[in-house]
Amino acid sequence: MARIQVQEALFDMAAESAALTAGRVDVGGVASFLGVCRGDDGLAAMVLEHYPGMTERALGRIAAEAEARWPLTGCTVIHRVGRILPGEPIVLVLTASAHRAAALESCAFLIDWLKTKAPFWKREEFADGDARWVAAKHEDDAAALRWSAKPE
Amino acid sequence: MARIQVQEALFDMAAESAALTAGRVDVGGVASFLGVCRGDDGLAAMVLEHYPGMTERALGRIAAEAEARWPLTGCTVIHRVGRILPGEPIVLVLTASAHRAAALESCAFLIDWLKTKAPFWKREEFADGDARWVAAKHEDDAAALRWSAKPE
Amino acid sequence: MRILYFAWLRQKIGVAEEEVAPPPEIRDVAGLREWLATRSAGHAAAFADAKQIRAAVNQDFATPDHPVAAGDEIAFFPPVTGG
Amino acid sequence: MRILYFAWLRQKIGVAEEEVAPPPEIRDVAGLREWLATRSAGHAAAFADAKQIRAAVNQDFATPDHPVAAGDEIAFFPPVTGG
Repeated sequence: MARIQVQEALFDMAAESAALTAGRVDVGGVASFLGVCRGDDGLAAMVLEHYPGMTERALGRIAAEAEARWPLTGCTVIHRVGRILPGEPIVLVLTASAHRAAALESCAFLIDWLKTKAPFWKREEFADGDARWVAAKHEDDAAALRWSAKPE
Repeated sequence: MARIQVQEALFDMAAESAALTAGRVDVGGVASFLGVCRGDDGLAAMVLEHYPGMTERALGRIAAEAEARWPLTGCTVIHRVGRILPGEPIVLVLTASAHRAAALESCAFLIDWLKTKAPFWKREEFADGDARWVAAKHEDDAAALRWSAKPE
Repeated sequence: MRILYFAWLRQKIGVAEEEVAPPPEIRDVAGLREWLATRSAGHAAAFADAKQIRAAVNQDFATPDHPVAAGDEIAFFPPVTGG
Repeated sequence: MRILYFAWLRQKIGVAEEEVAPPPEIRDVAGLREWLATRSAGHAAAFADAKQIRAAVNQDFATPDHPVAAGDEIAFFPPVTGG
């Protein structure tokens, strides 16, 4: 069972990683991806809105799909919501497996799917007072589509 | 310039990750791979030998190759040597970039190349007193070969 | 029927959620969307470009032909941009 | 010429390094390996299966035809198993 968290608070990456190996000796690798808020074009803050209830459900399904495709010993997805400053983390994906390829591939899969299949919306606020909703990226759809066939 | 460390001591994954984003707002993602010592078949400890001098040189070249192939904002490789117990970390690879694909791909590249191009040797010690040198894996060579052509 | 709006749909409509009782001929997501668009100028503006709108029925993504019924929780929102 | 041994080559030979002065006809890694194999029973055992042996000259991986010369640091070891 994956650990899914949607929260405003910052998270502790080392503690989350350690939790996937604590008390067990069958883990050979832990892959992670940390998404960070960039400060492009004078961005003052990113405000992340989500759909409480559906978000956790969607993240749980994405994680279950990863667990069905790869032999994972553990999986953690933490996504922040609310106001996030440039340089702060937005999302953490961690996958653990006996073998590194399963950990690395499932981690990439999770972040790609999460970008197109979980109900989050980003609003950018700029130093000059402007604000705009971030538009979905075609490249994110393409990245998610890479995984539509089962891996070999 | 990548940060390369070969050491007996444990390392602090969160501090290493934070160092790649500290004081900058151009990082969009940090990918990492943590290799962990499995306790298969009654393994008591893994003893890692290396070639001081050449090891750092080889890791530096592998990291420079990653930096040449992907637009990275930072790259850290820490490899432990000496006696490592089941459940303990062996190696940490961290890559940071403005874009997630570059971070994720370069992280996978680094661990694949490191496995076949850096002078480390593992000796397994078992609870019953047996010991054996780990044999190189054909699958590691195959994984490293995936990267022999430049990425698209 | 409980309707939720997110992101710029919520902003244009001015409320995050509302209870509605559409007429019985409204049977799917696309029909509901067209019916909701007639409720106010804000609704019309929010639903103006159907290509920019996604929907969920009872917290699962739903296509325009997905059935809707009394008691459902139905959400409308732009393409997602998390991660 | 400084020779280093690692992993099971070091164990079979019994030393981690040695200074050697091979005859002038020893000009490459393969020739050096064959010459070293004649130095003791341990050397012979360590170098018995050339397919299992890799080399580095001055801390870079080197193929069997790589030249060797006085003053070089040359290492012999099994295929690497780090990571």
